[in-house]
Amino acid sequence: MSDVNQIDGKALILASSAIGAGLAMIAGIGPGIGQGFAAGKGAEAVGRQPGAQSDIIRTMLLGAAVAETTGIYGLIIAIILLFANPLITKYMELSQ
Amino acid sequence: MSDVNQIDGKALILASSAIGAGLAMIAGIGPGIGQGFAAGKGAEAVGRQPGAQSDIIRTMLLGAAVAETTGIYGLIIAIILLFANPLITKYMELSQ
Amino acid sequence: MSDVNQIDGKALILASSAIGAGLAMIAGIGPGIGQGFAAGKGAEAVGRQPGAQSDIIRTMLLGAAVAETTGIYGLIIAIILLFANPLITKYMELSQ
Amino acid sequence: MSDVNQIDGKALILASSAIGAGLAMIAGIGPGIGQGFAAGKGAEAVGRQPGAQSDIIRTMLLGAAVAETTGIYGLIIAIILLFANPLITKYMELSQ
Amino acid sequence: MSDVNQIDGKALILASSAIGAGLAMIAGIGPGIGQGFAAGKGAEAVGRQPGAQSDIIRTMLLGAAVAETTGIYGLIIAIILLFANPLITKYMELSQ
Amino acid sequence: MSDVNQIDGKALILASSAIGAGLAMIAGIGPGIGQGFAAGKGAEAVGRQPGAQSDIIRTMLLGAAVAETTGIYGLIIAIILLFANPLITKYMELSQ
Amino acid sequence: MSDVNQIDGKALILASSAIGAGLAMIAGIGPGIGQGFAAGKGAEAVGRQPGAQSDIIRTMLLGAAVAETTGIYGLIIAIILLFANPLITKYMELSQ
Amino acid sequence: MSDVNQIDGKALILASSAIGAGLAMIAGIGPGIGQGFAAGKGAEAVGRQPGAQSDIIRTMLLGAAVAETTGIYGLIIAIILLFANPLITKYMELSQ
Amino acid sequence: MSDVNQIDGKALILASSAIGAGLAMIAGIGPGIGQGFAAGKGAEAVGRQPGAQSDIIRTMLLGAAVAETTGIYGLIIAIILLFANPLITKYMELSQ
Amino acid sequence: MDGLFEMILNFLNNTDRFALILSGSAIAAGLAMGAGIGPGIGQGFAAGKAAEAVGNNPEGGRQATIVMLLGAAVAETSGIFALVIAIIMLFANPLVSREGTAVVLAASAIGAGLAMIAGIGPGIGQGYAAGKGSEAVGKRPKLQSQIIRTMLLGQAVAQTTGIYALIIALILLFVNIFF
Ligand code: NA
Ligand code: NA
Ligand code: NA
Ligand code: NA
Ligand code: NA
Ligand code: NA
Ligand code: NA
Ligand code: NA
Ligand code: NA
Ligand code: NA
Repeated sequence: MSDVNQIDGKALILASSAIGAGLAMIAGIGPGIGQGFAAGKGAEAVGRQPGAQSDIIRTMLLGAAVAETTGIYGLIIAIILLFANPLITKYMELSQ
Repeated sequence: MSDVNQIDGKALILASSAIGAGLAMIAGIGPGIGQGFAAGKGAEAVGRQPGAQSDIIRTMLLGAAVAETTGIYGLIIAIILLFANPLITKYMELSQ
Repeated sequence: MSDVNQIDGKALILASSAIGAGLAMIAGIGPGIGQGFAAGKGAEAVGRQPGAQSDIIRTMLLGAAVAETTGIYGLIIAIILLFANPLITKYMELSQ
Repeated sequence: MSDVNQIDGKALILASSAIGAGLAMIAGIGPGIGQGFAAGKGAEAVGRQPGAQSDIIRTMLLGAAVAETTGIYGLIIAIILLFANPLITKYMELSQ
Repeated sequence: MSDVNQIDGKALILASSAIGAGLAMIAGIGPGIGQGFAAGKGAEAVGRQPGAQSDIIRTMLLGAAVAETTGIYGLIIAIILLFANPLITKYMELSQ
Repeated sequence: MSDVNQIDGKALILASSAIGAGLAMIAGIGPGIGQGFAAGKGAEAVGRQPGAQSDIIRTMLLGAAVAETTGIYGLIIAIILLFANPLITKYMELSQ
Repeated sequence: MSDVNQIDGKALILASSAIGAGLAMIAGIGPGIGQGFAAGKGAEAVGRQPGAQSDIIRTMLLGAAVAETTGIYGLIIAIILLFANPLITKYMELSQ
Repeated sequence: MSDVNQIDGKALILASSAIGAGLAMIAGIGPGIGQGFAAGKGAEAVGRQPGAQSDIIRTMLLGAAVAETTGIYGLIIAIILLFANPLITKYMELSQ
Repeated sequence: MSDVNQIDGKALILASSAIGAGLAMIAGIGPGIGQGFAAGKGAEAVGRQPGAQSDIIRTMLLGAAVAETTGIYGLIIAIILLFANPLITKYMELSQ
Repeated sequence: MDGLFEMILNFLNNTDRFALILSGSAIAAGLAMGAGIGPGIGQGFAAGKAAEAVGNNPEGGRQATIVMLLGAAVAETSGIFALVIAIIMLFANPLVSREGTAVVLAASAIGAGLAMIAGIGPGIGQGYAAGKGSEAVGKRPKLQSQIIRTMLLGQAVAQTTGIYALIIALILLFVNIFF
């Protein structure tokens, strides 16, 4: 068992992973703004053409799904940094 | 019991988790702007077509729910960083 | 009592918690912009259809309430960082 | 086997890779906003000309695909930083 | 063979290259927003004038290609930082 | 030959050059958004007045060329930081 | 001749100059967005009033020239930091 | 004559001045966007009312001059930091 | 006379003042965007109602003066940090 | 421990507490002023809409201008909050007389400065509302009171996240939460 009472390379990598995960989530600003715009235009369009409601909502949701992707990418990178830890794995390999 | 009067690897990881959690919340800018846009367009549409009020509001809320997701992702990552601490768990495993 | 001018693990975590709390509040940019947009569209709509005023305001407030959530999430994370200190609790547990 | 209980050059590079990966994901703000705008305009257009729905959606998706690219670039750079680690390879070469 | 168990100049340059590469990708916010705007206006225009569809899409794609350039510049700088490493080359020259 | 196994002034300057180059690329957000806006308005205008297509596209491209300049400035500064290294030259002069 | 194998004051100032130069370029976001907006409105106006094309383009370019200035300011400050080095000159004076 | 081969207070202040100067230039984003908007609206207005061209351009330039001020403030602060160095003067006074 | 060849408290405060002054100038983004918008709308309005030119310009300038204030606040704080140095005064008091 | 980190730690431990706290406060004052981006954008929007309203309807122009100024005054609040926080840090710094580790108090100042940046949002949003309110009153001067009431209600809602940030900043500056 090694001494955990000082800063070591593992700790530095894991600490930076926490910050990297936080940064990656900032991508979520984009889908939030974009999908909210779509929600507003969708509500406006439904008010004008209630008969086309299902077509409008289908298009809005399809477009919003496309707009979600980069938020998901950010989430995936954050989850990799927090749970899969490929950088630590690499470090342990190199340090053997 | 170890000496907590110096900076160690655990402290560095937990400190970075606090900053990572704060960064992750910044994602909330997006849904705030987007859903506010939807609120404005919804209010405008209801003013124009009061008869379509329930359809307009339903569409607005559906779109706003979609726009909320990346804000929730940020919140979840922050909660994981503050309460589940997978990075510390990893660190303690590696340091045994 | 320890020397309070020396940085130790607890101090590093608390310092980072203060910064993390500040970062989390930045989320408040979003609701501020979005709800202001809703306020503007609401005022415009009331000017156009004074008869629909109560419906317009109700829709505006409902949408604005939805837009508030991510600002509240940021506030909650900041309060947890400042008052509940789960990271310090974790640190003290691990250091026993 | 080398001593992993202190910070070394490998750790610093891998730690910075975590932060670089997080930063790269921020690019995702752009496609999120842009594609959400396209979703909103697409929904509006479908509401106005339901007969042109397939043309509208095809154009919206084509434009959204173009708008996705820089989000993908960010994701690729993040994946390279996390998994391909060219910087560490370079470092190990230079340190032989 | 040199000692890689401490931070040296090479490590600092390569670590900073990881962060520089991440920062350069942030440029991608711009094309993402801009091309998404073009996608939305293109879809709207196609809905209004389906007969002009090919002219509209050609103009949209031409404009979007122009809007892509700064995202590509960011990608190129990131790739140079990760793979061509001119700064390390310079450093090794100066250190001989 | 000097000792490259510790951080020296040359390494610090070159490392900062990597970060400076990354920061300079962020300027590219602007042309990306602006030229994308021009692409969208151009596509809209071509849809409305197909007869004026060549005039519209010429104006759009002229305006977009003007909007590109600050992205190019950022790229030039990044290339100077990565390849011309005037700061290191200055440092070596002063250190003789 | 002084020892360049450790970090000294000159290196710190030159390293910070690299980062300052990168930061200054970020100003270029503004002209990029603004001039792109002008390009879009110019293209739209030319489509509507082809007869006024030369007046429209002259106004667009005049306004765009005004919008360029702060991007140029940023470029000048970056060039001063990279090539004129007034801070290092000051430092050498004070250190004599 | 003092030893310039280590980091001293003067170097730290001058290094921070380089970064402060770069940060101050970021203000230039604002006038760039705003004046570009004015350029676009000016070009549009000239296209609609060519007879009012001189009045439109005069108003656009007057408004743009007002919008330039904060960019100039940033430039002045940067020039003070790079050339007038009041902080170093203060430091040398206090250190006598 | 104190030793200026190492970093002391005074130097740290003055160095941070340089960065604080640079950060404060970033506020100038806002008035730049807002006043530019006012310039654009003013030019548009003058084009439409040349007879109301003086009223339009008076309103535009009044509104722009209101929009300038936060840019002035930033400038004042920067000038205080660079020239009035209340923090150093406080520090010298506390250090006696 | 490695040299670089040892250097940083030694630096932080050897710099005296007042210097650390006051230098953190200098950066924090600069950060707080970033809030001013909001009112600048928002009030500029209001100025543009008011100028437009004056052109469209010179009779309603005076009322439109008054609504613009009223709305813009509301939008100014986040800029004022930030200025007050910055002035407190520069001239009446409560952190220097506080017990506790200097690094934590310096970080509290920076956290307070970061929190104030939230003020960008209310500044932009309330300014937008001021502009739309001004436009609406310019078009229908008779509905002035209803329009203003709606505008102010909406602006009040848009203020909340700016208030949250102010509270967090005040807690960080004045309340002894960590020691
Ligand atoms: Na997407
Ligand atoms: Na979403
Ligand atoms: Na929400
Ligand atoms: Na793209
Ligand atoms: Na481009
Ligand atoms: Na340009
Ligand atoms: Na300018
Ligand atoms: Na101004
Ligand atoms: Na103001
Ligand atoms: Na609110």
